[in-house]
Amino acid sequence: MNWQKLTNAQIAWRAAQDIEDGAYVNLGIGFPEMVAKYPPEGRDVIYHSENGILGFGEAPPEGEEDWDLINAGKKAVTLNPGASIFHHTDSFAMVRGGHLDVAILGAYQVAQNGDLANWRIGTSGIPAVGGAMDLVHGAGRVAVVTDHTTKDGKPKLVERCSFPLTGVGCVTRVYTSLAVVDIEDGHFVLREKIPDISMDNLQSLTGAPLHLDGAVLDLITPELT
Amino acid sequence: MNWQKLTNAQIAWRAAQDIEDGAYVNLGIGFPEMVAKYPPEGRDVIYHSENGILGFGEAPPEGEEDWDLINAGKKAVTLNPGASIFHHTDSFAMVRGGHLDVAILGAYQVAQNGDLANWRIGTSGIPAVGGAMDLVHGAGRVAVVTDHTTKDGKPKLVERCSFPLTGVGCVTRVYTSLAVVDIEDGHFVLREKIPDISMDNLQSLTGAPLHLDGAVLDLITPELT
Amino acid sequence: MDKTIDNLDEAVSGIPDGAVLMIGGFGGSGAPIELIHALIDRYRATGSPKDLTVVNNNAGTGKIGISAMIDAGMVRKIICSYPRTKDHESFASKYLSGELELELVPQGTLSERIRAAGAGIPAFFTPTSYGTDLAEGKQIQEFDGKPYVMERWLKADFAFVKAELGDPHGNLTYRLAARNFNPIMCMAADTAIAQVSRAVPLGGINPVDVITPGIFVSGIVEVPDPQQEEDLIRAGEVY
Amino acid sequence: MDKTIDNLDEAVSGIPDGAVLMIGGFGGSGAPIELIHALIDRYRATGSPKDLTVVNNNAGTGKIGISAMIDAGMVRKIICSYPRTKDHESFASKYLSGELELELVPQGTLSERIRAAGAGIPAFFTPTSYGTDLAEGKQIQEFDGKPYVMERWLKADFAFVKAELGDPHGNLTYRLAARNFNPIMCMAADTAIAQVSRAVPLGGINPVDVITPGIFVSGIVEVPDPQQEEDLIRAGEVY
Repeated sequence: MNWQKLTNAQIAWRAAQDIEDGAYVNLGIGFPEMVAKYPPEGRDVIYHSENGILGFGEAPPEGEEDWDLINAGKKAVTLNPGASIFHHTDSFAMVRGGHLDVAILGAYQVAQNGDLANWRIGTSGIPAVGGAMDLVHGAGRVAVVTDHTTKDGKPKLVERCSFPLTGVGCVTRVYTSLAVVDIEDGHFVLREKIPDISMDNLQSLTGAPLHLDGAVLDLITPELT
Repeated sequence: MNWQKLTNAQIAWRAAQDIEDGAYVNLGIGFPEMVAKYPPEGRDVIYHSENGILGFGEAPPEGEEDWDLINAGKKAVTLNPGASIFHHTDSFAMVRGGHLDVAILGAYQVAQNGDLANWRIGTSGIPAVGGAMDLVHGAGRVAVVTDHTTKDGKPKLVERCSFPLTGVGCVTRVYTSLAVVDIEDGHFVLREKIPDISMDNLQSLTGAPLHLDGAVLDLITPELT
Repeated sequence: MDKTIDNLDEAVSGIPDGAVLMIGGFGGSGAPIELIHALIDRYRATGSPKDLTVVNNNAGTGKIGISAMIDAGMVRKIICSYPRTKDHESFASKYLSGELELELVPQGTLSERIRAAGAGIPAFFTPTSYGTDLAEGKQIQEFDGKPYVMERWLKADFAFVKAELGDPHGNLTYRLAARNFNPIMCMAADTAIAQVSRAVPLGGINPVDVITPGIFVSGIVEVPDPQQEEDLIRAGEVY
Repeated sequence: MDKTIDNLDEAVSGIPDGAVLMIGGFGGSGAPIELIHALIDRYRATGSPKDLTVVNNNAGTGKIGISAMIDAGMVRKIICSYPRTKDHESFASKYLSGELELELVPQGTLSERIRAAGAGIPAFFTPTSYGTDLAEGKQIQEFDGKPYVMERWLKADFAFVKAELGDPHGNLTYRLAARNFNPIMCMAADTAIAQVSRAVPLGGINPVDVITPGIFVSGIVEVPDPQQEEDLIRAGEVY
């Protein structure tokens, strides 16, 4: 490979650039939470947590946690001015009712028709779904941040998900370690790729055809690890 | 007629005697509201208002009304210690969800199967339903306070309602100006009557058979006008 | 992010002809009189917005507020539970003459339909109205041996509400029982505009005291010392 | 009316074998640890209640709280959205061996089903889980051209919640995000028992600050300085 894929931090940075000023945003637990570290200068973003918080801020210093104030990932958070607290059903009313502008989630697989699989691999072991199946409905747009392939090199952008689905036709944009891909009319449409990878190589790491619709921009991010 | 029917105040007094200590009660707008004037000594009753109050109290003195604090009848009220305020949907969750112990409503007609008609007479004019159709569902018991007959002497306790229904099979007890009547298994069961009226006379003023199940008690109330 | 709107004229400027407009309040409590009257001013000046569908518990009382909207000729349809208030002449005359359409909804069903719209629930089942004229034509289904009526969500393009405190993010609190329909209408409308008796800076409302989180609110406009509908009606005011 | 219960033993005394028990909290926030542990004490002393169905967002973490209930052998079934927390050995071992039944519900559907039970809504439609394994066998219906899944209410016999203030009528407030599932579980249970960090007299909570009106609560028991689940887990406590 004569290219260097983006780090998770860089993927998160790129996803953060698309969040509009004043947006209400839910970030999935784990990797997607990193998006909150890179809000573009001057943009006000309000983060939603499933357990009933709007407007939470950074983690408190270690030792100063208040465990009655945690996010959906059960990490201690703080409140920004203008925050509000509500119960779980009101919280999911915000989600399901279409009040969030953006949800950014992780993925095992994303299909070219927008299907998302991110809650379990196969049918053995202990299943756990959390809020993922709710979050794919209702947000103005549902984006995914993910490595472009699995650890053993298999495509995560696929023709059709083989893992159990989280939602049908819900994802509209995928930020990967190699590219930014939109989902339109049942196709992957390549918008950006890292400069060093060839189209052929990128296609070979992608499980369904990458369509073009206008220029493919260079995907360039700051150095972030 | 060699009997004197009960006044509305006396009917309300009788209905109030059946309200248990600690009960959550909704009183329909108008005549049923009088029930709140006669709580039996030592019983704590918490009144619910559809517009989002539990635990409201008496009207404030004239001139001291706060029009942000009204009941479902749009009359100014006060708050008792332990009151709470909530929005309309939470308020009807209490109603529909079966959390009220008693609802006491007015009636145009009550049928022997418990059907209630209390929202409109016929189909002309301006219809208005308010919370009546919700209140007949969910309360532990739904009782009616009413004159035994209409102003022109027609029975209000009937075989089958001729006016548009508010609810099906919902009423379990009727407090009238002449009697206390339970509704059981599709029948009127006479529990109490004013001493001076004969069974025959009472039956002739009732639109469906009055069944007996044990003793019929004397319906005696204080002098109240 | 600052959702503050400078004045009432601007607050009501976005509402187009034919809009569905939810108006909060129950009786005079929580009724956004100044927003309503600003909208009437706009209609009188411009002829717009007209053909409105108004959602409220009632259909106007006296000669102010929703009644004045009806009198002005801006309203095509009312969705409410109880149009027969003490002084409902404005509604009555146009309804009985067929100029004004009415959709009558039981009060609890009305509030649940509004909440469902805000919560992304397109339909739900309720025991309310089963076996009555108001269930006609609706889907009936039994659960655990009991019949229920299916009701649809009720969405709006705009909502006008009256709140006590409001901050730049749109977080709101309400005075006493002025809460009523206001919080759920904010949830159900694409654009909810709140008149607030006091605009406070961010942080001016304790997060646990927020009743309507700002995500449900598009704009707030400060109206200090707002009029109380009940006082206007008792004074016989005509707008 | 005084819903105050003298002590934890008495607070948990009414729960029979086979009961459906909702337990509030999300992670450590709002988790009624003292009520749970009192119930475990009762089970250890008497062998009852057993065969419980527990409703919570998770299925226990560490060796305290719900995990300790599972280890004690009181639990037959868990209804939750996310049983795979960081340390879920107690659940995992009994689930994988088939001793423990699991009903997995998306978190928003779980909370809406609980709220529906409290609100007398036997069923509702949601977009959540459409087209997934979790919609299998459920009624599907289209509204405005979009498919939705019908979900049923979820009722409980009992609920345990943790609140901050509680008064003799059962009115409750919650600390910060400790609110989460607690208010809706009070609504959905026949009998909701709240442990409150501070019992206050009637009038001790401003009516507009009440989060759970007392009508949804059957009993309160004061537990001053309650334990925080997260602290116990971090300290490696075993109950």
